[in-house]
Amino acid sequence: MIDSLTTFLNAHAFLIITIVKIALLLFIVLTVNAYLTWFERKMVAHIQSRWGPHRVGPHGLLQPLADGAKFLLKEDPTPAGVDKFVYYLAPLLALTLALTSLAVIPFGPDPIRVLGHDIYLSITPPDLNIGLLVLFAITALSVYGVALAGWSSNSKYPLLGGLRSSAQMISYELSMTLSVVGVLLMANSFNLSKIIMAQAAHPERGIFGWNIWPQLIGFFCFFTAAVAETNRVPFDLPEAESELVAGFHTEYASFKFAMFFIAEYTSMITVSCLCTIMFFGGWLSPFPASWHFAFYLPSLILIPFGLWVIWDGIRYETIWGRVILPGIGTAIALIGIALVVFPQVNDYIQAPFWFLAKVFAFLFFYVWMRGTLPRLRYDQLMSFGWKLLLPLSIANVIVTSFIILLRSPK
Amino acid sequence: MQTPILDCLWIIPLLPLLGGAINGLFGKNWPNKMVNTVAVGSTGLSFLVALEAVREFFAQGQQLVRKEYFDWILAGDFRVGFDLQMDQLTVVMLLVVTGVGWLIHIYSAGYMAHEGGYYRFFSYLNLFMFFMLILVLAANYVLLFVGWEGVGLSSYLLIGFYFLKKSASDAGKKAFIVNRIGDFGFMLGMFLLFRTFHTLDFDALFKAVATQNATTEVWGQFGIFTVACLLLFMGACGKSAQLPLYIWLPDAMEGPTPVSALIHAATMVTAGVYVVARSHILFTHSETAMVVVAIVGCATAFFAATIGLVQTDIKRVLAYSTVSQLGYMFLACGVGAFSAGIFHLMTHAFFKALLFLAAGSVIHAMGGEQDMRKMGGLSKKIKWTFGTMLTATMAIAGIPFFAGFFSKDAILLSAFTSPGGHPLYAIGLLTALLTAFYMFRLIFLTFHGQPRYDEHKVHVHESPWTMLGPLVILAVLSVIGGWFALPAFFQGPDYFANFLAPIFGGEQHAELVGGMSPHFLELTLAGVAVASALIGLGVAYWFYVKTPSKPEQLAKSLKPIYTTLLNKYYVDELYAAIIVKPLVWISQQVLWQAVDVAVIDGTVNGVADTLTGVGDGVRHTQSGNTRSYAVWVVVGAIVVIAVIFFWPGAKPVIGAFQGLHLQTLMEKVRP
Amino acid sequence: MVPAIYYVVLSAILFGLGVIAFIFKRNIISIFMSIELMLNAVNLAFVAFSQSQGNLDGQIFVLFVIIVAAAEAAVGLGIIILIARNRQSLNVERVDLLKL
Amino acid sequence: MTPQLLVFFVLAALAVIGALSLMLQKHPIHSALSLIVVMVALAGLYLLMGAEFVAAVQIIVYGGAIMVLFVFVIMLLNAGVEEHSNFSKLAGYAGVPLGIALTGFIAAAIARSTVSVQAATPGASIASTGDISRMLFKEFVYPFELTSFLILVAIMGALVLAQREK
Repeated sequence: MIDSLTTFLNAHAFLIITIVKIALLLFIVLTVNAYLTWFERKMVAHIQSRWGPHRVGPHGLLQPLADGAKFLLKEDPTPAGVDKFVYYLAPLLALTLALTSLAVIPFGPDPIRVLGHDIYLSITPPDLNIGLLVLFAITALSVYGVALAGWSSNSKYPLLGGLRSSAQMISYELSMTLSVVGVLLMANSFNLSKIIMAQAAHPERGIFGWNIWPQLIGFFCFFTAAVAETNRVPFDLPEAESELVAGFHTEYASFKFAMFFIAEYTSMITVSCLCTIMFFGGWLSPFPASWHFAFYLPSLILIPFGLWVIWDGIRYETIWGRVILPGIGTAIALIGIALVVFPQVNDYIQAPFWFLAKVFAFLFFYVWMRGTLPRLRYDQLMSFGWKLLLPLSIANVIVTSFIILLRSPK
Repeated sequence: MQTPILDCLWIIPLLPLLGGAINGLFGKNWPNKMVNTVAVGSTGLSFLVALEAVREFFAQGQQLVRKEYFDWILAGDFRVGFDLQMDQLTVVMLLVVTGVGWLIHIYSAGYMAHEGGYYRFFSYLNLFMFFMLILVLAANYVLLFVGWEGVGLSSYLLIGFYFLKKSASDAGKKAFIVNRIGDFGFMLGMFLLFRTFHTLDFDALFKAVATQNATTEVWGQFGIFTVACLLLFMGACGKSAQLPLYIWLPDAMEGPTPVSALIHAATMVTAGVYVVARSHILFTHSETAMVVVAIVGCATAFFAATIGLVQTDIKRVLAYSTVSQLGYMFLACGVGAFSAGIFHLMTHAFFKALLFLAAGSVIHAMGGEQDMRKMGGLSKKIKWTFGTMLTATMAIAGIPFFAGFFSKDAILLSAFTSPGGHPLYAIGLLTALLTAFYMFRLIFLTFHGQPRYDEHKVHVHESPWTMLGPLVILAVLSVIGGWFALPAFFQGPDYFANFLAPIFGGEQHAELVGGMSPHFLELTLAGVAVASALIGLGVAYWFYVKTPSKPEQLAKSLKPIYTTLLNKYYVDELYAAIIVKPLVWISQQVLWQAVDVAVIDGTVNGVADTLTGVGDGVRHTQSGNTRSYAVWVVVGAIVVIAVIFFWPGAKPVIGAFQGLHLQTLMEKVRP
Repeated sequence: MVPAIYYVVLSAILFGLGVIAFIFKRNIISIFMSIELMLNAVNLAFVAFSQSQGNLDGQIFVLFVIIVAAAEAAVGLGIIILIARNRQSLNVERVDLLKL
Repeated sequence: MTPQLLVFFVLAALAVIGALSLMLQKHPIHSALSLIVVMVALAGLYLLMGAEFVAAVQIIVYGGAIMVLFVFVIMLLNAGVEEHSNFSKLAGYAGVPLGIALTGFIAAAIARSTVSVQAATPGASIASTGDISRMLFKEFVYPFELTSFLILVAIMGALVLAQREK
């Protein structure tokens, strides 16, 4: 019985591992999405010097669960005279593509050995030669979600929102794709892992070996275009509530709306991952390889944070808080200590730690922008995309290739 | 040794070209001062550069300088390069062209001051300088021909400068067309030469001639040399206004006077003489050609002189005298005295330019009046002009120790001493007499006697110094210009001839004639020439100062001759009758009515009508419905596939297609 | 391993479907799309041949075809917009000014 | 039945179904969607053959740009269900049979003429992006430049067509 199971497992190891990985990734991503909403609301609230959610659970930590329940339980009306098929297809398309794009992201370099199987920290095999192309292909398709949603709702605001967003996405896709060419030229490959490793060519340089320095303009173009691609502030015209009610998802309610919502946040995560990989050295540590204390940095961060949470929890106003927060704090602190105790675990942690840290920084940046920047006018948006970003990224390509040509040995 | 300028001769023609280009492109709205600064400056600069070039030429021992700058035409063994060369002959021409050209530029700056199209005039003038220099410096016939055509073009442009005047534009066309005839011959000559010697470079060509078949073709034998030379000479006739192609030159006087001075007296018209002299090796190999050249030159000289007798337009008189002087030069070349011809070319350039400029000054003073009968008594009012013009007249009339005297004398001498040259000599002498006569007639009519114009209307005034300066300089030149030959009269060497000797070889009038020593003969002939000149002067004085009524009586008594001369022997009418009219008739009746209307239009319209008919039939398939069209497309595709793949008869077709499969297509597009 | 002939036959079928759609559709946009379908079919054949022949020319050609298709789409859709604007109809059978 | 063959048949079926629905759908949006399905399926086939780059380009350009344009125009013109007019008798009766005939002819021609292809087995070589770009910029550089020029012209043409006359 048992051994037959093991044989079965060994026979289809790759398949099973992949499925498990997918399930795991989905779980993590969706949870992160949920708490991203919480994080965003909190941050924006503090930026506007409000409290933000803190009724449900300590610091409103259970707010996402409540929201999720609400999404599931709300009534789901379908407007009259919509094109049913497309109407249902659109959110599905959006969510699927957004989630799929995560598949090619490598979260760490070296595989973890479990039961004699190498498990890479990415769903696709690490030697996928066209990782970036796949990503772009998926982003290219993700226009349809929005456009079709807008069209199929059979209502004028969504239609306008859909038109706007498809125009906007097409326009900014150009400069987004062009702006990474510089990086590709420097890495000489489409493979994301190779791109990261190219930035580790000089381990002694540490943070100064990353692409962000030579490719500053490229990064600017890419990030701006990516924000526009994800329809976030200040480029969130497709859902400009002041003009178009809620843009392309006006007519969508409850879970279909949640799909769009999750899709948006997931693409935020994807973009952050991409920025990290292409410009900020992915999982590389910012410190030169020779600085050994960097090895213990995760625990140095985790332990104090855990202790702070405990201290904050003890003097929390509600009973629940005084129970839950210290629990979480101790958990975090224990993880930190464990990393110190078991260095081989720490080895595995290093890369994902830095990677996630950077991604988190980008997410914070997203939220920060949302809290700070005003929304562009539509013509401003278009002229910005076509007249500034596109020429800038093309110039970046030309300059980069010239420099590489000059540097390259005859 | 260092010869910077000789190494880049191209600078000399380039400068005027630049000047012309700048004026032509930007000069439209510039002030006159700026325009003539550019024009005169560029020409003057190229004059200075030419001087430096000549200095270097002497410094490096008068060796032939030949520079190949770049290949222009390469076809098989036919190479035409942009090659410039410099030898003694070039030196003379170069100095004459740039120097006189510069002076005339300066003069024009004053003369044209009140005319419209100032910048246009100067850009044309500079253009002319460019082409003339190319012509002079060219090292092969083709490049020479470029300059040849170029000067033709600019002369056409400048003759028709007042293009609003019909007579002016007509004159321009006339000049152009008549020159075409000559150029036709010239080209044929070039083709023949290339076909025979497989090169058109002067150097190679003449070397080839000198080395290989040096057999001179005797009189009446029409070999390569004769034919080629006659063809070349045809071109020369066109350009230098010899019989029978001289008719354009008098009309060319429609252009501004400086143009007449520069182009139609000093430089361009002498191009023909230059070409003959340049290719003297060919000519000397053909007696026939030489004789023809001599006779044509002589005849033209006399013929033009006779017409000059009765002309009343001051510029036309000068024009005919130019024609006749050119005749002299050809006479010289014809009798083998090439250096004498070139010598006369140079002196003539001086005094004839001077004459024209002075005439221009007169016209300027008279406020545009050109008819000598309406002048008279100007000598006191415009002293400088008078003085300079008198100098030039003496020079051309051959008064001793003026430039013209030496050159003309040399020509007559060599004509006399040339075998069977006595008739030529006689006619030349007579022409000299006539020349003296009509030139002094011009002087007397213009400057002496009573004013025959309305003194209240016309305010005679001396010209500004920008115009007089060149006159004075040219006057000096036309006095001393001939003194190269002065020592020859005192048994000394003839410097000019010796200078040109490396090219033309020593002159051969050394043999004794009738027991007289050549030097004594020379002096005798000179005396005779002077005598004839003085006779001409005297007669003119008698006619136009002493008894002004005489000419009319004479004209009455010799009515037929007089009218014939006045109408220039009806040559223009003759040409009109035998050439122009038939041409017009053919082009109207045959080419237009028959060929164009009937054949060509007929064909075109016929095709169109046929197509209309066919279309009328076919247009019913045009349902206008795209889907039906789509169906037709599909049917076509099916047929094509069926034919290619399933019809064995089409195998050759496929074979043809298999030739261009992907791979070969790749080969085509691969860099 | 899949024999290339499979791909080629598939491309033939797709092409045929494209042709039929080309004749069968009335909406000008759909007709345009069926043209795109034919282009895709040809691309498939190209790639199949290039892979089976083992040289990349075919794929390069596919790239060119895609580029040309893009250009064609840009201009063609512009024309379609004009037609719709001027004739108030996308039905090709109503756009028949060319008939006699 | 190797996995490749399985994948091939799945994708092929997807493509054919997509093409059929492109033909049969009444509404242009649906036709567009089905065409997108075809294109994605073809991209999968390219991947299966090992032509990664072409696959990616197929999706990015065809799926992401050209078809978006189509959808965009359909939305812009608000094109409704197509009217089933039948003015062209010829197309009505002869169209479909002729199309089928053409397909048959092509298939037969292939069957006759691609003996060499039948023998060969594709997908053995993975066409790396590097090779393709090397060819594109070395051997096909002139055609490549030409296409860029073509694109430029197309842009201008589209502009001229789309602007409303003042």
